[in-house]
Amino acid sequence: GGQPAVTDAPADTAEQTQTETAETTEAATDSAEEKAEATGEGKVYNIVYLVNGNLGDKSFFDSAQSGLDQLKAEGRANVTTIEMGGAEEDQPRWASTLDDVSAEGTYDLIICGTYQMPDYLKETAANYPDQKYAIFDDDTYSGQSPNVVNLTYRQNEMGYLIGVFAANMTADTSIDKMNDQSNIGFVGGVDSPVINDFLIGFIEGAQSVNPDVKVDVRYTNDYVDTAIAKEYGLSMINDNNCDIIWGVAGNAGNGAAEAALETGKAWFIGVDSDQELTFSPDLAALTLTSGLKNVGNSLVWLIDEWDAGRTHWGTEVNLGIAEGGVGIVTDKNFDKYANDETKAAVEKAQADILSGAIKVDSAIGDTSGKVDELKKAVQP
Amino acid sequence: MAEEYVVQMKKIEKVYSNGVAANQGVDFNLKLGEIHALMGENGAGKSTLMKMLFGMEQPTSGEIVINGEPTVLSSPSVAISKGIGMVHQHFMLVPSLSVAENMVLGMAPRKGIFIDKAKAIEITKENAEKYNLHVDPEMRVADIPVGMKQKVEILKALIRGAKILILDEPTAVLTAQETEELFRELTHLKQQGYTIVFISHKLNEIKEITDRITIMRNGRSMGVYETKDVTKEEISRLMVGRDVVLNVQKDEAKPGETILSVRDLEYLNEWNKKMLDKVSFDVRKGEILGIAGVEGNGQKELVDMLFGFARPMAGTATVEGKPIIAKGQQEIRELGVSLIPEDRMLYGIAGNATIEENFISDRCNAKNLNKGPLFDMKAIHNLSEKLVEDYKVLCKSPEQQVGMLSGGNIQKVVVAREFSNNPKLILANQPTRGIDVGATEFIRKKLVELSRSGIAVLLVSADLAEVMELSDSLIVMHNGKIVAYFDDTKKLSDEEMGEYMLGLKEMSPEEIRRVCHD
Amino acid sequence: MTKKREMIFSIVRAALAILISLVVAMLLIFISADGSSVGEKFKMTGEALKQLLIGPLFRVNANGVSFEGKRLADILSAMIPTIFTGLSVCVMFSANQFNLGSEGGIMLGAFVSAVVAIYYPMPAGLHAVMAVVIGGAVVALVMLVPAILKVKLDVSEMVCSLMLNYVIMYIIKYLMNNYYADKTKGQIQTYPFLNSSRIASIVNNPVINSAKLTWGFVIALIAVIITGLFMYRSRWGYQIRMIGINKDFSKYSGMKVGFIIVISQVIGGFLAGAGGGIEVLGRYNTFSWSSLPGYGWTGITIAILAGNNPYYVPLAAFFMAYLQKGCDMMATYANVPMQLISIVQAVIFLFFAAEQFLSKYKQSLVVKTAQEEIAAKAALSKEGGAANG
Amino acid sequence: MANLIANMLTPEFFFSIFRISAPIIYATLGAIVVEKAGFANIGLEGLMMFSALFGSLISYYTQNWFWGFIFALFVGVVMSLVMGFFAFKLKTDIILVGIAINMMGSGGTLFLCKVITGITEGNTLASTTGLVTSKLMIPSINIPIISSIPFIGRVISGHSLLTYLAFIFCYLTYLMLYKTSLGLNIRAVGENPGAASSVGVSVLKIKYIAIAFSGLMSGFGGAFMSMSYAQGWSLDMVAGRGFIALAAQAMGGGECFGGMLSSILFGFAQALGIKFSSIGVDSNLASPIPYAITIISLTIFGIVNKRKAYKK
Ligand SMILES: Nc1ncnc2c1ncn2[C@@H]1O[C@H](COP(=O)(O)OP(=O)(O)OP(=O)(O)O)[C@@H](O)[C@H]1O
Ligand SMILES: Nc1ncnc2c1ncn2[C@@H]1O[C@H](COP(=O)(O)OP(=O)(O)OP(=O)(O)O)[C@@H](O)[C@H]1O
Ligand SMILES: [Mg+2]
Ligand SMILES: [Mg+2]
Repeated sequence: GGQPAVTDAPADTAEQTQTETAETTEAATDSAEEKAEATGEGKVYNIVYLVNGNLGDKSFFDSAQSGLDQLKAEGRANVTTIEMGGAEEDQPRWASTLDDVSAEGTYDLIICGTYQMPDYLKETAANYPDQKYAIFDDDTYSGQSPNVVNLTYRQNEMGYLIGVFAANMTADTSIDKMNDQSNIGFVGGVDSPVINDFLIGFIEGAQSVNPDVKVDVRYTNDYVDTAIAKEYGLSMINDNNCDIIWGVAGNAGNGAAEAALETGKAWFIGVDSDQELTFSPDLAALTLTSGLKNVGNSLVWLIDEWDAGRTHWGTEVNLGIAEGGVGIVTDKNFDKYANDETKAAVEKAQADILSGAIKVDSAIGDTSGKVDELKKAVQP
Repeated sequence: MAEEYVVQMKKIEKVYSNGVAANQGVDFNLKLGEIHALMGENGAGKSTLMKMLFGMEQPTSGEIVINGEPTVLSSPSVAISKGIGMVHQHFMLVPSLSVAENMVLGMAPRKGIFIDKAKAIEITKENAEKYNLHVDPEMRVADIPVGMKQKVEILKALIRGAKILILDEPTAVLTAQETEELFRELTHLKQQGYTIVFISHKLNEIKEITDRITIMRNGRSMGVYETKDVTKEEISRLMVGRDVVLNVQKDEAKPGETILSVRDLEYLNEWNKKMLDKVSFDVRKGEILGIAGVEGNGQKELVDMLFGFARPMAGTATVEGKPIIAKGQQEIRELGVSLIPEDRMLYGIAGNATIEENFISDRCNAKNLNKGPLFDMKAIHNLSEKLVEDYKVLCKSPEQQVGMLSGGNIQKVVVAREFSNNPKLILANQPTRGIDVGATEFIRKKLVELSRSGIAVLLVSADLAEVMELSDSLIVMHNGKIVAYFDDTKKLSDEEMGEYMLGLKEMSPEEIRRVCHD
Repeated sequence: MTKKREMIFSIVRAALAILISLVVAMLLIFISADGSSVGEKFKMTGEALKQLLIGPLFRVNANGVSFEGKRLADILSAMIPTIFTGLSVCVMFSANQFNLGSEGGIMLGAFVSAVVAIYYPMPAGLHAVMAVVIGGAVVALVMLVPAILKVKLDVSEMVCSLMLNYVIMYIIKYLMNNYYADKTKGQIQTYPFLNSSRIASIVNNPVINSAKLTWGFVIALIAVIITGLFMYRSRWGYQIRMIGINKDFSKYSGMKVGFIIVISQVIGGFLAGAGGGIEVLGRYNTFSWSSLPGYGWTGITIAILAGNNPYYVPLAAFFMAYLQKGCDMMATYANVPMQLISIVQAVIFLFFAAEQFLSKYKQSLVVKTAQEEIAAKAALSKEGGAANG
Repeated sequence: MANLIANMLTPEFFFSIFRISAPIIYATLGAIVVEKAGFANIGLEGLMMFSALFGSLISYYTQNWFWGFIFALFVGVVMSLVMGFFAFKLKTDIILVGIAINMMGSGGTLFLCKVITGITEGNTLASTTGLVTSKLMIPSINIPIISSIPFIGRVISGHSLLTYLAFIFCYLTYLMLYKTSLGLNIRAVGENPGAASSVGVSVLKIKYIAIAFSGLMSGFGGAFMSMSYAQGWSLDMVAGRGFIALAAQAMGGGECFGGMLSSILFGFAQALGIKFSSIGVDSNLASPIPYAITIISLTIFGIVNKRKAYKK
């Protein structure tokens, strides 16, 4: 559809299956017996969700949980959530918990996520061939385990939309707080491919609007030090005249919003979930929009598919704008502050991505140093 | 009968948490206005008994009656409120604070919410005047001499209104003059109705000043005596359980070649005071050279210098011709120098280690104790068992922690180690300070024995009787200078020595130069 | 106290300490359990308790209780890094050096070993050994910084090593980002280790394999013995301990105090670093730590529980790992939130390490023993006297 | 480079130094006082986490920053007394107690936050950022006359109330330590507990007071973190400041004034790191600057002290 996919579920359509990588589709053709067991409306799935971190990140862990909560509320699944902690010291536990729940043998589906899990999952999945797994936000071993489905999201596309939006907004000095320079900021959690995937889209999107746009990029180096994120935000605003900052640093990112609030000279953009809804009123008031990564929806979709007898084991399902896997919030402040031109630009970008007219670069798997070059090029 | 006692301790038992039964059914009474001696060998349980009277330790069983009232002394503040004050065997002062601050600690006068420093100084001065114990209220305690520290301790107790004063070995660190002064003051206090417990190992002092004696042995009371009714020998026998030889027998020294040679040592301390002033002397094989002098006249600095703990501004020192100035302790030890340090708790032992581990600290690299990369445990066990036996260290086993031994036995451990490593030169700094007659006798005998076997000994002691008795020849230090040299100690009188020690008399440089045998 | 009484006391004390902390823990679990009725809450709490206590070794479910080798393997494997950091801390704390650098040390050792394992091909076996040794050696060198600053300039080793941890962490992150990261991966991780550098599992069973109970565990136990011998049977270790007890005494005894202090921290660094290498080469395929791993702090806890005695380190490490596993089991099977676990753990080892806990009871035992001894002695001397007379 | 220097010569830069230093100063004062009393509190980090959480929660429930602030202090003190109970009464190793409190301060606060918000808000929250608004933050203060001085006004005026209090507390703590009998007792207990107890000073009581003081300071520091620096509490938000305080204590020679200067040095280094990142320097290189500076300055102080000693 032409409309930005916002919070609506990722689609009731079978189109998604088309996005599966061709070479792995055969893996989906399971034995007839299994299929019979897998199909059928009304089945209540036993699902366990392993969080290799803590819930409450207001980001993809929470997003996944909200999808599962929805399934639970609809009576379609029993959901057990196990938080395993996100520290280095917790890593051995990720593997052993994964093993433990697999050995239990009572779950229809085991869900985990992030680029930190694939190694463990690959090994465990091989040990328990009858157990089904889903891993989101990771494509490391896509297609290599016949009982695992990889769900990935094209955050670079989402970044692109945010970039287009931000570059348009900062140019519109009629809006409160917007200065006459085209400087925007990006506070990332750590300098890693996933975070840079957001960034690369963000920069390319912004450049598509204004080739001279400057993007001030900082990393907090962890996802917890809100105070440092705030210092970075303040420095972006005071030193480099940024009037819009996109926070992609988990909880720490909120520090940037606080910097905007404190100085009264900048706006904030949220990430992963609609942060206008989770912030306190005064922070929400200066949050222009949020980039969405709809992990929860994708999980609901997976179960829908299962119900419909379509399984994707052994494949990667890559969810972009078209599939509603990622998106941008377009109501509330977006609607209130963006002028028609901006709205049109975002809509056009979205359409172009959908039609394939625009191909957004990705930082994941990029070994050419493109990200660093881009960063240097837009350094204010 | 109960009325005449200000303090009654009945059937006191004390078992420390490490299982040592330090007191076993001790009875102890104090009459109003007496000076009461508490005597006993090291580890007999004197300090323990007194700590319970001061509320620092709690008896395991038994009863304490103060002024006729059974009392539980749960903490020192309770004891203080009952008019009990204690001067501890080891200083209980805060070095970085001033004398006045130490004095008013816990009861500081205030102006608003702040301490009234002026008032504190005033209080200190007033009391110093009143009790005739002169201290400098504004000096840091770290900077004052030991004698003054002891006075501060006594004043601390008096200021808090103590009527019963416990003095745990107060004279161990005092000079003869200071002791005299203290005794005058104690007598004065006694006349004013103060009751005093006096702990000391020095029989002369006990005879001189106390009215009654309680003697302890092995955690039990051996009875209470009127001081005038018992002789020194009887006291010793009661304490030790056998006769004690109070004078050491020694043969004529036959000095050999020079081992330690010191020339023109000079040293300024942190406050630029000259602590050593062109000190020169020789110590020869087979002789004991004593250094007499009032404490604080450079003896400590001299020993520090000779064992590598400080560097002189000028001068040389050699052992058998090899320089030892600015060398590390290891190199000095390798030259055959041993040291009995003045402060045994600080330097002499590692308290939490076993006796055995303390024996091998200076020879842990020795070939005969090591087998490849590891210790030869059998050799070490043998060594320590031998040392425990030879030096009569009273312990359950060599595996026991040293810190749990009594003072005298700790000193024996130190002495055993330092005497048994084949030294050529022994630096003995206050070797018998604060230890009982039995242990003292033993250590002195050993020292003489070693010197007669051809070892050079430099003996530093504040105990005049000790230096005069043990030394073959003797130098006197005053203000960092050698002021006298005697090549024969037999003809010396205490009075003459006193004059040199106080700096009233000084020999000519030529006479002093005789101590350099080159 | 007699040996027997001492042992009985230790056992009673440990049991009571654990009991109290369990009660506290269960109270917290009870409060936070989201059952609707009190009965339901009780049931959940009981379930949690069961998982905490026997879950680490047994699978408890509707079918009954069955031993799980895999879980035991998990526990043993979790002990590998903490035994190393525990030993590292033991050595340094024994010299009275409060060096907290095991935390940065294990991360640096892991990183260096990983680099060797990826970029410097060597024959199998030798490769792992070299990687681990080089990892340890580099950390040993780095520990020279706090050690020498302490000895030469009297700079607090605690503060210096604490700061060094952060410096190490950021530098590793910088190097990873800019030089070593496999850019085709979503998280920052290195390329995979060469097969020749992997440390093999002890048991060859695919399920237990995933516990990563590698030969590293055996190496850890050997390290315990070597460190124990070193500390209690060698002149170096002896000097380290003496310096820890009384530095002035050691100097006076002729020990090279400064040198030994440096040595203790270098050895501590080596142990931490080697532990890091063994942990990553045994457990992972790539190096991907992006923050301090926390094993250093666990090591401190373990060293303190072990009273700085290397021989007790495996016991303390087992205790911590068992506790951790029990908590994991509660989280996995009893719906106890993972964050409660840090509270439960803290409470348990707080009580466990409390020295004065039950001191009155202990004192009464001490007194009893002393009185018995005195009585025995008295009887003996009486007998002796009678015989003589 | 020119950019960097230009960015550094702004009032905002100097302003930020004070802001960054403030929470560290509080924790440092806590570290100083316990050190004077003869032990180390490595649990400052955890204490600050607890105070940060409860300060922010209570300010939300009462809709009044003041009560939140008071409660933050209260929680800091109570938790530190619990530490004291284990360390002094049950004789658990004080380092271990510190580690335990830090463990609880990390996962435990998150647990509490979830449980409490679960009860009061109906859904469990993992941070309080969604609850607190700017009016629940500790207010900033514009100093009337000073604020109008061109450059200096913008550096000195407009800080949070707690930033000013941090500096005032440096002086108050100094007064407490050196001018009051409590301070005298604390120093005596730290230096020679035997001496203190022999004159009837209760060593136990003084130690409790000292650790409670460190709890109080952590309370200020924690309140600063969640009610002034950041808007609301979130997991691990203290991010090592409690440890940095231990460094600042040592660097400052254990004295209030020195501790304050060290904290400011640390603030300066961090502010500098932020400026470096503004010209595109890799944050992984900029982030360790404060830690490296601590080591370097400790080294320099070490050399200076050595020289001094040598001269003597
Ligand atoms: N705090 C303590 N813990 C354990 N044992 C102790 C303690 N204090 C003293 N002891 C032991 O109690 C016994 C009695 O010691 P105490 O200090 O009372 O002897 P003392 O008569 O004062 O000896 P000295 O003349 O050497 O001072 C000794 O064996 C000593 O080792
Ligand atoms: N700013 C400071 N920060 C920390 N400690 C200090 C500071 N100033 C002084 N001190 C220390 O405090 C102690 C007492 O200082 P104070 O200024 O009260 O001494 P004083 O004025 O010489 O005393 P008095 O009033 O008795 O003459 C000294 O040890 C000093 O080193
Ligand atoms: Mg603009
Ligand atoms: Mg005594």
